[in-house]
Amino acid sequence: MTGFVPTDRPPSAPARLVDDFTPALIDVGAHHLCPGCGEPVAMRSALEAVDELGLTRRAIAVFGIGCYTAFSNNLDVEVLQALHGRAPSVATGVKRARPDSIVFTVQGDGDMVSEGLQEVLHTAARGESVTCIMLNNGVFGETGGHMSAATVVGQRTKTSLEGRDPDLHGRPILLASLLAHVDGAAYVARGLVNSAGNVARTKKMLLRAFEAQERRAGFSFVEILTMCPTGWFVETEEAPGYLEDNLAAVHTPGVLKDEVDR
Amino acid sequence: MTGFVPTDRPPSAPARLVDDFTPALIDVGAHHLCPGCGEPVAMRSALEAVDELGLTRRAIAVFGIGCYTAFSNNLDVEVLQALHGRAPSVATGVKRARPDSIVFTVQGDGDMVSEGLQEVLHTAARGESVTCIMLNNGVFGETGGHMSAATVVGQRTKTSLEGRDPDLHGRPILLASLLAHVDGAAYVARGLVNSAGNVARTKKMLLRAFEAQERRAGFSFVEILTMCPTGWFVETEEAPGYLEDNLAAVHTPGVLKDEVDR
Amino acid sequence: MSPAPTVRTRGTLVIDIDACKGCDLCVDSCPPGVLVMTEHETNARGYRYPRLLAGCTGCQACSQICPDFVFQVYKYETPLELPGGPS
Amino acid sequence: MSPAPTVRTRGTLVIDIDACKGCDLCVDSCPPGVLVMTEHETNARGYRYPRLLAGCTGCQACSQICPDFVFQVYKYETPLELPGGPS
Amino acid sequence: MTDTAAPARRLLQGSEAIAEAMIAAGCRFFSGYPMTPFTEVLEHMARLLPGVGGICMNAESELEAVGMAWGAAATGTPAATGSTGQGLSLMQESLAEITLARLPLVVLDMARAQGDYYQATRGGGHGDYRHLVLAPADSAEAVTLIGLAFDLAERWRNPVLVMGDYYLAHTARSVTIPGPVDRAVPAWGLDGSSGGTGRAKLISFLGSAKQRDDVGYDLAAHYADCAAHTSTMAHAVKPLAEVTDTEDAEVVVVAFGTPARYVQAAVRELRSEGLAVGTVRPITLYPFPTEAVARAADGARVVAVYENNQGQMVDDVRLAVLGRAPVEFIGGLSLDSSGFGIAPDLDVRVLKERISRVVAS
Amino acid sequence: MTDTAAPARRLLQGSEAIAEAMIAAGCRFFSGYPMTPFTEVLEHMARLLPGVGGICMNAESELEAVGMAWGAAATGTPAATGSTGQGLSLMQESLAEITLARLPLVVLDMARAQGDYYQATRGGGHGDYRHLVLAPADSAEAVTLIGLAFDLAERWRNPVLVMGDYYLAHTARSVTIPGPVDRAVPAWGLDGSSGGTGRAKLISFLGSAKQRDDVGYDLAAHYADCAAHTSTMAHAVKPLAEVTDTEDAEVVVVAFGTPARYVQAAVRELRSEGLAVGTVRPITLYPFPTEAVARAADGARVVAVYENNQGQMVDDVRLAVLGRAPVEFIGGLSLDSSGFGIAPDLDVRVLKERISRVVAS
Amino acid sequence: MERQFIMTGIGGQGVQLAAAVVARAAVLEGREVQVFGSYGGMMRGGATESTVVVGDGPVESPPTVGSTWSAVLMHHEHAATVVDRLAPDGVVFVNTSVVAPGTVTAGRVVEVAATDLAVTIGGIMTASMVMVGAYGAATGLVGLDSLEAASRVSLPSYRSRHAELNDLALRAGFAAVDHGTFPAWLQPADAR
Amino acid sequence: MERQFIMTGIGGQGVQLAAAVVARAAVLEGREVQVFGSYGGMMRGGATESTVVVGDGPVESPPTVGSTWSAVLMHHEHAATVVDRLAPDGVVFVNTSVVAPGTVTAGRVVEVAATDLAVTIGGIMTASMVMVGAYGAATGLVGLDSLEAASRVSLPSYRSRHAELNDLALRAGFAAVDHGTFPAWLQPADAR
Ligand SMILES: Cc1ncc(C[n+]2csc(CCOP(=O)(O)OP(=O)(O)O)c2C)c(N)n1
Ligand SMILES: Cc1ncc(C[n+]2csc(CCOP(=O)(O)OP(=O)(O)O)c2C)c(N)n1
Ligand code: SF4
Ligand code: SF4
Ligand code: SF4
Ligand code: SF4
Ligand code: SF4
Ligand code: SF4
Ligand SMILES: [Mg+2]
Ligand SMILES: [Mg+2]
Repeated sequence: MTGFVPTDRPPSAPARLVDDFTPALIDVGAHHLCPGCGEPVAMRSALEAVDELGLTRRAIAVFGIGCYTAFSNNLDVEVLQALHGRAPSVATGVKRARPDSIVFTVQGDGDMVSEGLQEVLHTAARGESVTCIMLNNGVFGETGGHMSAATVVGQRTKTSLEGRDPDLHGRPILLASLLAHVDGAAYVARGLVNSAGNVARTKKMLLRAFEAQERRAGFSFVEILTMCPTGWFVETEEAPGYLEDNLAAVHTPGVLKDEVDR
Repeated sequence: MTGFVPTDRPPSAPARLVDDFTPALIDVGAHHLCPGCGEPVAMRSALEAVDELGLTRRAIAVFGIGCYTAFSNNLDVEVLQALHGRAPSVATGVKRARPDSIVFTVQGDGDMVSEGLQEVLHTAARGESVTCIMLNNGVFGETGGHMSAATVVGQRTKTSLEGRDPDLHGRPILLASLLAHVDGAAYVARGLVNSAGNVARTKKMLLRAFEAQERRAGFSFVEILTMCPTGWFVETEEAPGYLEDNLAAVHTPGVLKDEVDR
Repeated sequence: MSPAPTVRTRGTLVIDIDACKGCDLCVDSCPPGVLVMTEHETNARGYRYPRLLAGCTGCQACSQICPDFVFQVYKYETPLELPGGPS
Repeated sequence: MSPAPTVRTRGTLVIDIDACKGCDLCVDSCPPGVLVMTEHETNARGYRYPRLLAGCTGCQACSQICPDFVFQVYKYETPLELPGGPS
Repeated sequence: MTDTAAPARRLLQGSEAIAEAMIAAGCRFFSGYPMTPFTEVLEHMARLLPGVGGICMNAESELEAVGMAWGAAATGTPAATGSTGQGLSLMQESLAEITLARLPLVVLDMARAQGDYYQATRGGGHGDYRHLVLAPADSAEAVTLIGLAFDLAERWRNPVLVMGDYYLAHTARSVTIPGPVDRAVPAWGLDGSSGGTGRAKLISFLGSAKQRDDVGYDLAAHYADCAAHTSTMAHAVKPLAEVTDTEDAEVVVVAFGTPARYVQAAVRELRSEGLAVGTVRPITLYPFPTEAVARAADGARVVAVYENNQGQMVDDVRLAVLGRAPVEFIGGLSLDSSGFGIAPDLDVRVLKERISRVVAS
Repeated sequence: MTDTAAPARRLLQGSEAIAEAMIAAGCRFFSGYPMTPFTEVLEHMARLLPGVGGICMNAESELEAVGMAWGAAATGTPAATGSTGQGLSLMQESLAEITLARLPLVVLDMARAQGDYYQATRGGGHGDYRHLVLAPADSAEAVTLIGLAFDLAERWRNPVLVMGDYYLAHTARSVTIPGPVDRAVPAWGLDGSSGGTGRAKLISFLGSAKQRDDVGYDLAAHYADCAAHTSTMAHAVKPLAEVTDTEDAEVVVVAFGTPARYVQAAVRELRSEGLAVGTVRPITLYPFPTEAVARAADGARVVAVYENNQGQMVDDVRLAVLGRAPVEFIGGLSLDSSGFGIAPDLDVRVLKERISRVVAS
Repeated sequence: MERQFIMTGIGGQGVQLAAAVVARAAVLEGREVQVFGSYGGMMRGGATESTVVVGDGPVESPPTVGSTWSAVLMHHEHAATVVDRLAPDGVVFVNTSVVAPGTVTAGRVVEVAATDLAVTIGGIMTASMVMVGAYGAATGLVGLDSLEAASRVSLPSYRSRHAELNDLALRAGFAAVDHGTFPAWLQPADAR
Repeated sequence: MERQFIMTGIGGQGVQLAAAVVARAAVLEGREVQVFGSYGGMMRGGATESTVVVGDGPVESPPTVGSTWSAVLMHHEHAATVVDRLAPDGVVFVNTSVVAPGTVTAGRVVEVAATDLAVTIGGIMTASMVMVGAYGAATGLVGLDSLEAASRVSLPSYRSRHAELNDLALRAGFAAVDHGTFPAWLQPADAR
């Protein structure tokens, strides 16, 4: 055991706590998501952004249905649980009724690109002053790993066992790219959480998206590519690389549109 | 009455009939659409294209719900009536089950851009070998002239009496432009029927779209801007100009994508 | 009195007057401008309708734009010279 | 026997071993590579878990990437020199 | 038809009366997608709501309309949505789950005939949930029932459905719109302000237990609570019915909504011709006025049911009568070619004829 | 659990048995969107259909799934779709109109408990339409009823709903998959070939009259035809029920689906303990086996109804018994926290206890 | 007591507006009123019909009635179905500018050359208003003052310049027939 | 006649597979079989339970049973709810490598140190197979040949290299207990 630093108690030398176990605004740290899942990391970033901008007492999160839904009764911001695919309309109703609140949705790719594609596009076109956050793992994690409308060509899923075949299943919809072409959208960005650096970059996008909402610049959108080792049928430690080489190669990360200052 | 040529009977001098009353594949010429409506003109073009390509014995039209639905029981090609917004999925089912048929939808902007936006996008992404035809008058003609998701900024409708206000109602979705960014779409074009020349150009687009389907190049799409004097609250003779100056100024006509030969 | 001017007429129409809804689209789209709407006469359904002057080219612009399929268009095998023209 | 090498250590962790699900993400993301997974030892839920070597910088890479919120990260007010380093 | 002179009594079409009544009842959020004969209500709401600081959304589809209403309702804003029965079909998933999220909402079914009775009273969606259902027979009653609908929705945190039809929408009557009701923002409504308190609010159809309470989603408990709530509500809400001339009636005719007005007119004429006929008009369709029907049936030789559909409410009548008297269906779907719900059968002569046949049998 | 050795009898989970039975019954088009416990059927169909030249579509939503199935059905291809009751809520508009378009379609409701009884039997959508509804109690019966469903759908050009549940989906039994059925392409199916003949086919929920026939859309006539068809169908289709030990039964328990297996087990034990108990298990939920229930109720002191919901089929039982005996509801919604439909109440001891209480009362 | 009044014509004759004016006039006189209009679609020349029921208590009639106390026929096209429903002692007002005099034989007939009168006062589209003025005069169901007041509130604001023309029409109709020949009420509303 | 068999353990012990092997073996012997499995979610260490009912006619039991003729306990964690349901004369097989011997007192107990045996033959994950071999030997509910055949068809093709190990495990279990001590059937299936 020699060589290991004791980590079962706070340090005895004077030290400052810079990151605590349970992230800001998450009630209970323990959850049932799979080992290596990227969704808790993305959730953490979103909530840290709310916290850092001082929006805690105004924020209302509207959840879709997917694995991340496990967090919907586990936050210290207000939450409204919506149905699979329907969060953007529900968020619209909330925001219009309570224009001073900060409203954001948390949805997966199955939720937002498959079941509810139309909702997010209309909400963007309306220039609705809400922020939609999509956790994109290119798969229906919750139901056991089925192909979504965001699954990339060649990706193995339960419903594309030989890999997504463009001739049979078509090609993925690159939602952020599409939204960037919609007039009412003021901010559109795509991040990923497969490394600490990318987590930090993604957090910046989230901060900017909330800023867009604060300034009523229009609709704001952050897509976050997340690891789903279970749905991808890969080992947890291979998942960050798989994300980089497969999903991120098609759903290219970056800020696609920023008209917040316009 | 002097100066008028008699037009109550065929000419007595030798002459060739080049255009008959009721267009090809339309059973009964008389219909209840409003004076000056552009939809019958667009319908005519689509059916002439079917006829000219010799596809009559293979064509199946899938209708949405709007004013044009008046033609759904009036054609000499097979017709399947779908619900408002749902034609692309229904067309998908038809085409997959009968791959040798030529399947096209007829839908309005309310049908396709409002109620059923997601259907056409998914169908395009799947690269489905069907042709979707949208009659875009920027308004729900059938219900009496309400704003659709394609209504242009400033356009007066029953639900935007002062003209569509981007701050209140958002901005129009430019569907053809969006579809051109979807990978599975092989052919995307936008025509209009406000003049004989434009009718002819639009017909060419329709011919090319059916060719795309014939060659299994992928999804094909033709948007046709049509006059709706009733829903626009303008005189019939002003409608072609209104179309040009308002709708066509935003939904710009042209071929947006042609990967048929690829 | 000079002889009535004539105009070269390559085509002609049969017009199903009662099918017309008086929208004016044909008139505006006729390249030689040989269609004119009635002013007071209306058809059985109460609409004004178009009438044809000499000079039709048989181009089908009217029949292609007419929402109510009111026209039959003929092309003469040999163009006629009909009285009419600019008045 | 030369004195054990030391390594500059600016931060340290508290690890909630039983919360860990053994995914390895922290280990791969630690810039100085001072986290190592156990090989045979498992926690109460049957997962391997990470242990800390000297040299932590307190950068929070591990805590930001860990899906199970297993880490508390501390920064020493004055960096320590701890035995350890390349072995 | 608006009476801009605005006297106490105004001649308002049903659609407009409903809209005005909603505003008076405190409705401050409305969302919908056009579909005849619901369209007119939407148009009136779009015109009226901004004036009272409310929001009317021209949703892009019925699914989005119900989603928007859901969101607004969750903030505690008195909200409503609606469509025809066809549009409501698209809303069924949401309507079912909004009920389980315990949110108040008023839902208009401006139906095209009376074929949506099952959908309205049984819940066309999945699972066990019930909406309270009110069926006015004319615009004056619609005004009253709209007020009641908002009261009941608020009181029970449950959707309340108001079923109208084409005749109701398009018939103008002299009505009095009541004075405005002020509704307090309920404590459970979301506005963001409970964030960071350790007790941030949660509104969910999966239940409102939080993980920090060591319960997690306890679906079984939540569903059981909801079921108990439904049952309490169904027993507490007073069933309403209009009963005429049933004491000595040999034949009792049951009908609801506008068609009931035709039935009542036919029965009045038959009475004046000396026949012992009476009527029961259920006003609440859920809870169904079982007792009123049972009582009316008690002395009767036969109970006849008229509905403009193939026989749906007849189930509830049979369940009320429970064999006390034979129940005969004298309705049937009747529609003109517009499909909007104008019914050739809605003719006093036709109905007299059908009722007479039952009397004679 | 696949038995690749493929003997006559195979151990198949309900989901797989259903999928295999659909293939055998001639199903050549399937579309669906994942939702437990329907997901497994979809997975099996995706695996099996290509092998027989069929098409399985991973639709992007339930709305699109039902649309695709609609299109395929219109070509005369034996087609099916499905979901849980929740997903079916989204399909209600289409399911209602597909019925009016007179198309055959098999719809699976792999329900999460039994709360979708109303939705299934009354039609959760708008208007007057009915689906035939079959409710197997185990995978062996599911295999038979799937075959029957395709037969009935073809015969009546009407959707047929098969209601399963989590237990059915996840319980493996030794079953025999019947030999393949060959279904002729019906004459009405679209394939494009009638274009240009002057009699091009039209399939529409608005009726199939063509303008050239000088009828236009005659909605009234079309709806009347459909209503007549529904009624003919409802009378012609034989209601099915499994009846046990009712001749001398003082108490008759009515239950359907997998829960009925638990009820039957409980009743067997009670019988062996000397109690005069019998059961009726409706197999067709629409048409409901009214006569079988009425006959069983005739000598009984009380009729008890078990459903894993808050009481829905109990309506139909009451309508069948019509006062002959009191009808007591002994069910109630029971779910574990997964929400998938595993029910703590489905325990022979719990059920014996509830039935005994009715007997004693 | 309830009095039914059915007005029928073809699209474009202003039938719905005129019927609404009668209804509003009755409301102004404190009566309870019900109006149901139906139109034959968006094409010109389709049937248009409005059923007005006026009562001294809440109206019990359904939106459409099987039997009517009075009717106004603006055009012969769709008149038959209304004449059919006329009560035995019903009063029927016929626009003899369009419907040939003597065509209608049922009930008690009042003939008014309404379209001609309308043309005279300068607006062919006010024929229905003329008819309604005559109706008011002969039946007293509503008074002329009320009709004029109702006519004003019934016009959309952008059409208020038509108000004067309508008044002229109402008055012309009112003057064209004998007054109180077929009294609708035993006593006027304000005497109740 | 129906015989119930409940196997329980924690996730990762191969309980569902082993129960399926018993079920398939019974099918191979011409019996009617029903199997219902339930798992406690996706986390390791959750409860996992499988209920198998074998009959000589169509199985009448519902998917889960209130009372069982036999049980196999692989782990103590979730054993109590199964022991509760054991019929008075029920047979219970206990994996004494994990469950302390003597812990289970209900019914007729057969103790097998299955995990130890599994380690011996070279695969700790075959402990459930050992147990099932022992179960077959003691009850004759299914024979060893059927178990081996069933084991092979129950493995996904990409795992067929495990087949041999499983056979070893089945045989080790079969050899570890007395044969026919608690006969499931009056006579073997093939003698019916
Ligand atoms: C209407 C409806 N259809 C299907 C489902 C079942 N379902 C639950 S989550 C899910 C997919 C989730 O995928 P995604 O949104 O990508 O989230 P992830 O699980 O990957 O985080 C599905 C299909 C549902 N809940 N509702
Ligand atoms: C689900 C549903 N919602 C609403 C309607 C009512 N409706 C019929 S047509 C229509 C709009 C038609 O607009 P569009 O598609 O643009 O066609 P247009 O009439 O302009 O040709 C609407 C809202 C419907 N039929 N179905
Ligand atoms: S299935 Fe995928 S998304 Fe869901 S919890 Fe597991 S890893 Fe995360
Ligand atoms: S409303 Fe518009 S689209 Fe409809 S028929 Fe009239 S002009 Fe055409
Ligand atoms: S055919 Fe051409 S030239 Fe002749 S009338 Fe028509 S538009 Fe004019
Ligand atoms: S375009 Fe047709 S309908 Fe319009 S005026 Fe000309 S002939 Fe008449
Ligand atoms: S804080 Fe940084 S240096 Fe320290 S263990 Fe974590 S990742 Fe490594
Ligand atoms: S990232 Fe977290 S859960 Fe994963 S191994 Fe490290 S400490 Fe454990
Ligand atoms: Mg996902
Ligand atoms: Mg349109």
